[in-house]
Amino acid sequence: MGRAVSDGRLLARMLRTPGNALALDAAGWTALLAMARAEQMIGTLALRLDGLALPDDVARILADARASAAQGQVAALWEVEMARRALAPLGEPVVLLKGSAFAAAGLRAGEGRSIGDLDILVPWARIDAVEAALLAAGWEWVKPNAYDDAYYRQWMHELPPLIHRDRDRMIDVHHTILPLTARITPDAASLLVNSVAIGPGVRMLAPSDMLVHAAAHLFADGDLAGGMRNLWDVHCLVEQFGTAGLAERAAHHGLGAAVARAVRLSAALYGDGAALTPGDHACLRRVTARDGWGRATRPVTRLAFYVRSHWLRMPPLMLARHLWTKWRTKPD
Amino acid sequence: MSEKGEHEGNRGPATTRRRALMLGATGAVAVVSIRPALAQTAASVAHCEIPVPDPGRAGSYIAADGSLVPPGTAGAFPPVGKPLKGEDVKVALSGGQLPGTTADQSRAYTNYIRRLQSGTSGFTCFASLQMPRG
Amino acid sequence: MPDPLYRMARAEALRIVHLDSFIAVFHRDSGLTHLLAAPAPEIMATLGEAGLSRAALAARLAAEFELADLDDAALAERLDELVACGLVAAA
Amino acid sequence: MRHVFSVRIGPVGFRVGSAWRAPIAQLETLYADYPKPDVPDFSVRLFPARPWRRVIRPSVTIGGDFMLPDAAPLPLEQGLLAAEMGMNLQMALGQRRYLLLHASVVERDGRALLMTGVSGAGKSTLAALLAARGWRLMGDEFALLDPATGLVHAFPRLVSLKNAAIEVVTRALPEARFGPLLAGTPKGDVRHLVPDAAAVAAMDVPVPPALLLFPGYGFAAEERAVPPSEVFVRLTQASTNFVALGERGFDALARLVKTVPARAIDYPDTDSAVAQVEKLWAAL
Repeated sequence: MGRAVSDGRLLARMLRTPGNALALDAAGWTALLAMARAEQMIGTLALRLDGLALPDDVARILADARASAAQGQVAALWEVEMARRALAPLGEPVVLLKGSAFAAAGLRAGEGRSIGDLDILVPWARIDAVEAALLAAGWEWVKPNAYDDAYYRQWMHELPPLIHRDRDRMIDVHHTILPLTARITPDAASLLVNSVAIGPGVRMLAPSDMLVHAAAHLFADGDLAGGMRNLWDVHCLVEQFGTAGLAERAAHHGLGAAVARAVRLSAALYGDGAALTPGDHACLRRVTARDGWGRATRPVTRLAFYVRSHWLRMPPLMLARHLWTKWRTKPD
Repeated sequence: MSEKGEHEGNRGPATTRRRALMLGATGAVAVVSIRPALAQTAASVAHCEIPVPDPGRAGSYIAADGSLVPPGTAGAFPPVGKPLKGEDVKVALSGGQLPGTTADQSRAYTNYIRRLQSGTSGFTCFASLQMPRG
Repeated sequence: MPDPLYRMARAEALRIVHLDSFIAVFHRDSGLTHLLAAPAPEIMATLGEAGLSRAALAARLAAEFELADLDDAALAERLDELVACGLVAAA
Repeated sequence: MRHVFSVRIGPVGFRVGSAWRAPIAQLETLYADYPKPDVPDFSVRLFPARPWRRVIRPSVTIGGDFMLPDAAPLPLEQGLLAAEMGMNLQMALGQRRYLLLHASVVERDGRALLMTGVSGAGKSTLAALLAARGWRLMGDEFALLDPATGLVHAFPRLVSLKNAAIEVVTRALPEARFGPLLAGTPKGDVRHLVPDAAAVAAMDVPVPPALLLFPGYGFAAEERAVPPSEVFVRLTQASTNFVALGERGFDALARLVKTVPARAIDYPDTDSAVAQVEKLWAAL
């Protein structure tokens, strides 16, 4: 296929240095596009490669991807507006997290990005009022399964997911950025206090807090699913805002190690490289476990990170009970 | 939807008569929103078992609630429709009724249109894809 | 909200196409399409971007049209529909 | 991927990767006349849900760039149908250039006739029978409407004939090429008709739509004009990417609804349907 590397690093190389794409042959393009789609990064890639002299069929596919990403952002930003309208009577600003924040604030990390659910952060004390306002404005529970609901309420850092009955879009209401059971407890109150206004009634976390959240989402509670997109977010945030004050902020939330790893890995994938620990290499193997057909590869690595993510999120006894309940109620 | 200008014109110099407007009883829906097709969320896929709306059989009449009934059913109206022109915002926003229809006929037609919209858009395509569900 | 002001979406965000007793409206801010039957278009046009309270709207509609059935509950429901789909904002 | 096939159908290129040889061999023979894409728009994957399913009671899971999470696997004998469904699914979930309408399309004198409606309304059968009478088959599953030009592009995939239609069409097109008879599929018996060489040769020629039909199979012959708002809503029901295309989708649909006459026709049998269609076409 002309390219020695054929896992996620092929996509990373093109995002880091778009000019590399000019050397791709048809097979190389085919693998790159399938990989970018599987990692939900085809809009980002299409924007990075905009302006290059590309083969006609590739140019057409990437132009469609840019139009699709743009339309996706219109829908995502409309969810922000409708949430703002629903919560305005409570006098509660909408503090945006992740993709919605990047797009709403026009950050580099949001350019061409596909945005899934709307994630917002609300004070713990106001979560019931926010829940009531959203239900009144047409959102409904996605999973009316009692077990998940009780589990969410008690241990998770967010309400069970809600979906809007007409627009079919999901909203996740967080009151902190890590599950309550995780050993690390970030300072949710200061996340809100330091948040930055980006429009009337709409705010985002302070840049360093955004980086801390991105790292927490990846390493402290996640199984690194969507890791390539998440690390691209980290890369863009570091490029746009730098890392001044980041280490102190990360330490304040008890996420120093996770943030340092996120910065190292994003530099390794998309930046100028970094000295990596053995653990970093394992994470990179998991994040780039994707082939030219868009298939998830390296099943053993993936399983290891899946178990690790649950381990991080809950103490052993609860993990056993959770997996047992899930296994028993799983429809076969 | 007739253009207001057209009406006044052909009725000569008489004072402009105010157009009738029905607010509709409660429950008489006046907005039909086109829902996005299968959103990326798996949740919406699970809810995709949507009844197929009855095909628009040419001969049927439309009952008051918008359902299709055999032709000639009491209280039902023959389907009717004519494309109209005019697109600037103020004129376009001037509502109206299907030409040659009564208010009841228009309301029955509105309900009929609303019924067509059961479920997400694009679902006839998925029904046809008939992806066997696990 | 005690007595909200209902405002129409920005006119330049609306693409309107005449159909028959319906008009099709594409709302650029939401990317969504809505079909409106009377009295929805008339209510939107009367509210305008500046906006009116429900009471002021009722008075304006009564002046401009022959309302056979001016019923506050029905008007409130028509407004709620327009607010739910995003074409009207209540503030 | 062990076995790979690629094909360009109309303006869209596909590649199909499969863990088994058989479906790929069938695709190669049936799509022999079609061009190959350089870089395909979409990838489809046919794979066993579990490694042992490749050999023991092999069952084909349909995957690709876009997937429905809860689609059930098909037996290997229906691998061809799985590939066709996989390509349809990529179009339904991933097409972002053309407004996709669930409709069959035939062309005569440089203008297109679109037939849309719920499955089972006889669209594919009618399209195949009209092709037997000299119309050019442009597609039996999807109409591709170009928002920039308002023209319809052909998407002449294999025509999937179901149950009774198989007999009707094989009789009407004795020298056409057909795929194998697939019995006991989720849609009953299925057999694929290969579009003729002329349809494939002309598939890159887009044409303006001239008539939109809502056929209703199995009712007494009847006809009515379909009001614009009904056409509009019915077509959003028949389009999986109307909302995803945003304003371009709205413009394309509004233009179609405002400029192309639309008729609902009921017909008791296919012969009277063909007669009704040709009468309507002549009256345009």
